Amino acid sequence: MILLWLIVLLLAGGLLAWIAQRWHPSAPRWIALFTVLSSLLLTMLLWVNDGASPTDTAWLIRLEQPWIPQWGVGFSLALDGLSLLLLLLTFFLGLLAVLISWREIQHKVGFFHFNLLWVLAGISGVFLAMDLFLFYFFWEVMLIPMYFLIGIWGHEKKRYAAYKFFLFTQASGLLMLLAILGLYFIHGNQTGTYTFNYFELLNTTLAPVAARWLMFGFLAAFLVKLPVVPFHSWLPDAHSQAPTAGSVILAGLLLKTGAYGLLRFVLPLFPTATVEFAPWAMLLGVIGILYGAILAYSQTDLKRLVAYTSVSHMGFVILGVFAFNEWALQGVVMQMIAHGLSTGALFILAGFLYERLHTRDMNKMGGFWTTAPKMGVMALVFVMASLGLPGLGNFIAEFLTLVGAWQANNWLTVFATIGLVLATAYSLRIMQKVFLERNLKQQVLPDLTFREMLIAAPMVVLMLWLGLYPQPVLDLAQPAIKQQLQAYTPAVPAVTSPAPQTAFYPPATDSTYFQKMKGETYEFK
Amino acid sequence: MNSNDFLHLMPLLILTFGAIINMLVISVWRNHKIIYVITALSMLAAFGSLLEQRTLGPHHIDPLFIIDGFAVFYMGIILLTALLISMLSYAYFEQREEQKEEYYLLLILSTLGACVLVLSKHFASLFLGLEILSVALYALIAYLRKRERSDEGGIKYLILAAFSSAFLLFGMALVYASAGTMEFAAIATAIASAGGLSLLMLTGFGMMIVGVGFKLGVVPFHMWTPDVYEGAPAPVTAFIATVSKGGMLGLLIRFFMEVDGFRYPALVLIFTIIAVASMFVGNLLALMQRNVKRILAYSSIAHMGYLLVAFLAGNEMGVQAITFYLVAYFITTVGAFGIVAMLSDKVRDAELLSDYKGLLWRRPWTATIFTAMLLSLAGIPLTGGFVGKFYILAAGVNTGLWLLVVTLIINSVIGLYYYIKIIAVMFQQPDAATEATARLRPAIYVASMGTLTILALLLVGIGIYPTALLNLIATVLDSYSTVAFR
Amino acid sequence: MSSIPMEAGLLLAGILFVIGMVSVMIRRNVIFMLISVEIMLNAAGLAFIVAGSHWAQPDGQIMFIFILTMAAAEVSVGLALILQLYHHLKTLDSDAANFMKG
Amino acid sequence: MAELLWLIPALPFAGALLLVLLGSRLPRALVTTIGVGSVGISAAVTLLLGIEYLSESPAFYHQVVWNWFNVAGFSPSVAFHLDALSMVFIFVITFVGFLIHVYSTEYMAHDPDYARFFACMNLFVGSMLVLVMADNLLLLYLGWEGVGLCSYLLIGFWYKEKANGYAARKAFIITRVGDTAMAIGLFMLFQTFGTLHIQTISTEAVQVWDTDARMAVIIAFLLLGGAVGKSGQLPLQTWLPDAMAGPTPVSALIHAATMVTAGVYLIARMHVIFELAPGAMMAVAVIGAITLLLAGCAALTQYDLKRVLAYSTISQIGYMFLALGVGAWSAGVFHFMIHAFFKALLFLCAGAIILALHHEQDMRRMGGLQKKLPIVFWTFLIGAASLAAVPLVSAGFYSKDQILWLQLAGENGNIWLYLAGLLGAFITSIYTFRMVFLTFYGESKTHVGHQPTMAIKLPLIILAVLSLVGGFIELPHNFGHVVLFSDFLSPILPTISVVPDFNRYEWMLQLLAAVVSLSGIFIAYLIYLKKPDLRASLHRSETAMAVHRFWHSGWGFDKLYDTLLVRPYVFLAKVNKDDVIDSFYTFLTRLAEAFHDLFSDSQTGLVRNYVMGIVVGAIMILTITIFL
Repeated sequence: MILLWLIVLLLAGGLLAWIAQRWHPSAPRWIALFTVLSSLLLTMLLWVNDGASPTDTAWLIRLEQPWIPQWGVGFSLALDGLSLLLLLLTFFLGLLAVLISWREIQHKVGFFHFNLLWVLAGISGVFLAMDLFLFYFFWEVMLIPMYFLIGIWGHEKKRYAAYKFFLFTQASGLLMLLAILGLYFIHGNQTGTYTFNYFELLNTTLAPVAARWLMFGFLAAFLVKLPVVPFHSWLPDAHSQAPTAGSVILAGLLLKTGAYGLLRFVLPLFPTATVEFAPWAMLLGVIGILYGAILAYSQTDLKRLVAYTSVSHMGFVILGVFAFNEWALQGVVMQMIAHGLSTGALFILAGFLYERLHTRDMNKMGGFWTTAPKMGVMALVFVMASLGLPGLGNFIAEFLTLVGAWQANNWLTVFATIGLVLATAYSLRIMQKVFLERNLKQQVLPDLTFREMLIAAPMVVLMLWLGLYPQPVLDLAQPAIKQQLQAYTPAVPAVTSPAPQTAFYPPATDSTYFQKMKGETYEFK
Repeated sequence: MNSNDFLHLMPLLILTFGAIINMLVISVWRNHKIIYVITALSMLAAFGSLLEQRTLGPHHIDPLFIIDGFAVFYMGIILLTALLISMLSYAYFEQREEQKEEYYLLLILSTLGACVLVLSKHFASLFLGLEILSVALYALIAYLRKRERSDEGGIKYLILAAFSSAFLLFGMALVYASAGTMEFAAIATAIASAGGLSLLMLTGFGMMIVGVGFKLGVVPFHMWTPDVYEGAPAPVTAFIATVSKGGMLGLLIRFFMEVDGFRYPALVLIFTIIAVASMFVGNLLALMQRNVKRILAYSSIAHMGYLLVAFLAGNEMGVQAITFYLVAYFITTVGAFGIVAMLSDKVRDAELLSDYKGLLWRRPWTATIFTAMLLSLAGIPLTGGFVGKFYILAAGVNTGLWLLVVTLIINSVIGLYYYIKIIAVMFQQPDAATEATARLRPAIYVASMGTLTILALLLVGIGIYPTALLNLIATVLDSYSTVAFR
Repeated sequence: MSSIPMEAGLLLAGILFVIGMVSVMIRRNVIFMLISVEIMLNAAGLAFIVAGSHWAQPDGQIMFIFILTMAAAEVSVGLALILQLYHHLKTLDSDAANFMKG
Repeated sequence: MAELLWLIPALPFAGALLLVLLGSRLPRALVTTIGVGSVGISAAVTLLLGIEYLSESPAFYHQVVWNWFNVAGFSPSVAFHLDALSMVFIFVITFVGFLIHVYSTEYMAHDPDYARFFACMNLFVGSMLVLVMADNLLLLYLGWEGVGLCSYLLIGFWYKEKANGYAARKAFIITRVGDTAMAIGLFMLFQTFGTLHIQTISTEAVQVWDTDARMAVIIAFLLLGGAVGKSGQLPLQTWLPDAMAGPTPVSALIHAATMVTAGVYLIARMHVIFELAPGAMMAVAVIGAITLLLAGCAALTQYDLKRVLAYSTISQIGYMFLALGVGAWSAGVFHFMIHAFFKALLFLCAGAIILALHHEQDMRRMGGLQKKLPIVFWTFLIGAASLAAVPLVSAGFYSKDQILWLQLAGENGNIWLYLAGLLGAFITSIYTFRMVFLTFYGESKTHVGHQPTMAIKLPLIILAVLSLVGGFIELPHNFGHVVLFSDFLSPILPTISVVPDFNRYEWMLQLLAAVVSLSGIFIAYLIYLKKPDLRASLHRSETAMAVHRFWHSGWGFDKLYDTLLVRPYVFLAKVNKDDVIDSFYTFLTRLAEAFHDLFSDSQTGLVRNYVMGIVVGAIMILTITIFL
């Protein structure tokens, strides 16, 4: 039931925020802040209570309510580690989104926060829905407020960007709807029970051809959302035109819904078809990595550059998803979170700069380290995260993904790895153009304010945490991933098992080995 | 004709009486309010009489009429829509100095015509219903005599409608000539005995399709739609878009189901072509259009195309899908034109996109309702339009009409563009010039606003919890439908 | 009566119908258009009568009467509209009435 | 004591963290204390540990600080592994590092970004320590990239100069190329062993693979790629000379003493793999040989003092590779240590000079500093002697001689490699003393401003001493035969077996080496001091100048890569700035609009045409009905 309340809370908060504008101009901000904060706390509570207790099934909470019985549509929500992680991410970024809008958004404050909260509600719905009709429902619901966010509070080309975003996602979404219906009827004709329930549909046996087409239907939606080259061209416009909060949510969350869809639906629903398609998918991923990186390198609009980096980073996601092994999928999950943070952070940075300079053009920047060292340090961390420096979350993500991908396909992995070099190129370009060199225009650039530090600092801390001790996250995701992979454990050969001697390594049994080697181990005190 | 028959025909009778009373009252004392009240009451009464018909079984009044669940349901939605439209019309005409009263007379009559259409199971009743509907419409369209656009629309509609009904008649004649009867069921049996369609019969059907297609405003008989929509007063436009099309669609379904036209590839092919063409042409025409009424006209063409997809599914699910979609579509269309009507002033209707600039900030609530309506037309969740479209898609997928389904999808994307274009205009910054258009008298404003609010709530209601409506449709249609499903 | 085959009658009706149709297409004067439509309607009526006589039923003629009355009603409304149109445009050329297009 | 293993890297990190968080607010004195102190303490800890290690002499100390992560059996931990090899490295890192930190307190004294400098330096020391103490390759990779970052930050320390920024980027990107290869190597290692724990791999590699196993060779080459990138060896050496854009202490610490030798460490660390891949071994040796020659020649022609040193560093690391390549592991490591001493010394002296001459780096505007900066002169001379391997007195002689000797005496030695090394030695001594003569002799050209104080002198003297006596812990057979160092390393690194009864020739080779080095010095003396006209004649001859230019540009590698890689990439990027794929979608919209225009033209508003439309429709329908 709590899951339902999460969503309802956000929806209600949104409405309230809209109305509240009449009472006081900044009332909506506080309401939004409170709402998101409380849902964040609620989710953390979930983690503490249920996340800790390992159950035999991966599902922590489930909620089943009849909705449209005639069609076998149920209002069924369920929470597993994956959803929980993504919810945490959602609300964390949501919180930041509210905070960064504090100064940036000055007109139609109420309506803005209404949209913001409804987007969050839609996204959380997507992460929780376990009924395909409901899933599609939320999938669409999250678009409209996002459309408003871009279209009303965006930058100069906002309407174009908003259209593009809406049309792309809508088109792909409808294809998914077709696939859902197809699945629904096939399952219905097989079993006689017509239902959209995820768990029911999981055990549908599909003819290869049907499976392939249905999978493409689902892929259409997810690959566009992810996005994968060549379906990415909505993203740079949407990201660069949206207000900062919008960009953060787009990059941090909306893209993740695509990745989530792949993990949650495509993998378990079409085990055979995906295996056939895997090489192509991985190829797409690699193309995305390289193509995005190249495009990112050439951009002069800071937000556009960051947008293309997301294209590049999301390439790792699809690469990993279609490697079908735990390393890769753990990497993907890490990537979803780490990228959500790092790219969100970069967009926030761009927002800070835009607030001060009213431009996103990097040629008009430079030498800001002198005037704003704090911002410089933050930027450095964010940039390093995006080029995958070890010690920060993205490294774990990318390394695991690549390790996993390597088991599946060597050459593609090699090319993906080359992406890291290109990533270095474009990431350092940001530092160079914005913070290094001389501040020729003599722009006065006040350093980060307290509020801004409040936004930036937690991200840095989280990135470091993810980079140095990701185990909690991995543990949380692990059962979910195992479950998504069930169908594949035979399908994909395991890594060439290490020679038996390695049995004595993990650390627990180190000592024997070290005795043998006349070595001395010391416990960390 | 026994009392039972009269009981079953009660709605029609009530409407007729309503019309007559209107005439009498007008002749003694012209008063907008009173006439309006009479109209509303008669429609309510007619609807009320339906309610207790729900319980009675299907009833044949040979040879002309049949009252079954299908008929009752369609009459129901037609009457309710007409009622809503009359409410909007009151607000609309109150601020215009024309002779308002006859309008309601005509409104009732055309409603009557539509009802007759959905009841009829015989060419004669079909023809009568159709003509009652049409002739009243000619006048309604051209009702605002001061506007030349209005009667330009009237003329165009008159000539074209007469022209197409000539086709319809000739077609009926041919069918009659080859079948020897004008009763649907009998025709079906005749075809069955003849074992297939004779050329004469086919030609007849073909020509009838022209007539029907014209009323539905599907490609290639759609060309009148934009001009008439634009010319007619907003409420009348709403009426054309809903009641007249709905009535015709009801008839089409009944006739086709009776004669089981789906067995004949030629007919299926024709309708498929029409459906695909309507979707594409309608949406593409609307794409860059800057006149809201015309946009809605073109989108209505496309929507008829969508409906035909479900129609071509040709099974129970299809009919239910159509019915559901029709309900959503009625609500949406009435709502949309209601908004247009409300924003219109004495001189002209608010039909240019520029009239809507910044509406979201000038009149948030109105704009929100309009947004809801547009999103419903676009088939976005939280609105009835989504469920309707979903249902149609389901029907299509179920029968495996992949071509049509994919076309539908492509088109709903194209369609999305111009719907959100209107929305985008609404949330632009209002420029000082288009500040608050002439306000209505508060009472009326509240009245029409209330109506619209109810519509919006209904729309969202069936969008979020369609179960109730689905049940209703299922029970009413299935329980004692004589519409023969394959 | 029965010496004349139904097909002939229908053919005649058809020819009438086509004449009406074509003249609607080529005429620009609204009144003439209206007249041509009437011709088409009557062609339909004729077809009904022929069919009715072929099946030896009254229905055809009944339909014809319906058609007549309907046509009358239509013409009356139509003329009213045409008057108004003339009042506005000072012409009966249907092409003049194209404020609305696109 | 060994429980404090983790302190060694932790302290510099802590220092860095402190300085980052509140560096700008702290008074300089405190910054100095934190910056220098942290490294100092970890040096002290290292010392204590070292003593204990020597006394106990276990195979190694091992400490798991925490388990980094664990995914499906892939569980690298943040754990430190200290054996003789790491011991050598952490000694150099902490002590030389400490000295350089001390030195920096004066060198950077007047820099506005004092705190930032020390923050980066500490961060570097920490990462470098992690690199050499990591017990698994992933953690090693962390350190590896970490030092890369610091090198980026410090090269670009004076970020206002555009050039510095680009030099920094160049360094980072080129090393990242190597790292990529290394990363792939790690994937393969993981695929084979299911772990990246170095000891496990080392023990199992021999069981899993037999010599020359394909996997092993590939992996060895990939690791070599990483090493080459970091250590500025061919073909990825181009970044190192530019890296001199950083402050001189940085050059001394990162680009001479420690980071650039990470490659040496990696190869030595993974020697098991390399021994299984003779091909890769050979490659290491050959790369080393070629690099040391090319870099030596380049060094001959530089005018910028620091660039000379940079090229000489490349070339000296070439020697280390040469040693590793023939399996003379301990010799390589030994040369690393000695090189760290004298190269750091040279750089620091250079720094002192540069500081004295108001950031003048061009040797042509130096000269006659012998009198003006006596300490610097003497220390520099010692360093130079060691670099030029002046016989008997200098540590460099012993370390380099060992390498050369093993080229012949080692079981897979090779006459050509030996000759290359010898030639290299010759060139080395020439350019070394070219520096000495140009800088300290002749008439002075620039006024000397700042005189070095204690903070500079002390490190110089200490390092000078080390580069004199450092050699005596490892002496050849024929005099003394001290093998402290190789014994120390023997449990970790296999000792190279010398071809029997070859020893009797050793003294000849030593003589040869001595002659070569001295003659090099003499030539330098002739050209740059005694007979200026010789130099003039060289300048006159066209070919000589052409060669000079070519070498000056570092054998034109920069140009090559620029035309082959950089330009095409940038071009590609710029051409496709606004995304061709997007144009496809724009085309779709255009199409839709075109159709819209088409249809909307059909809406003429004329009744006739509408009638026509209906008729056309009717005809279509009728044709279908009739013909189907």
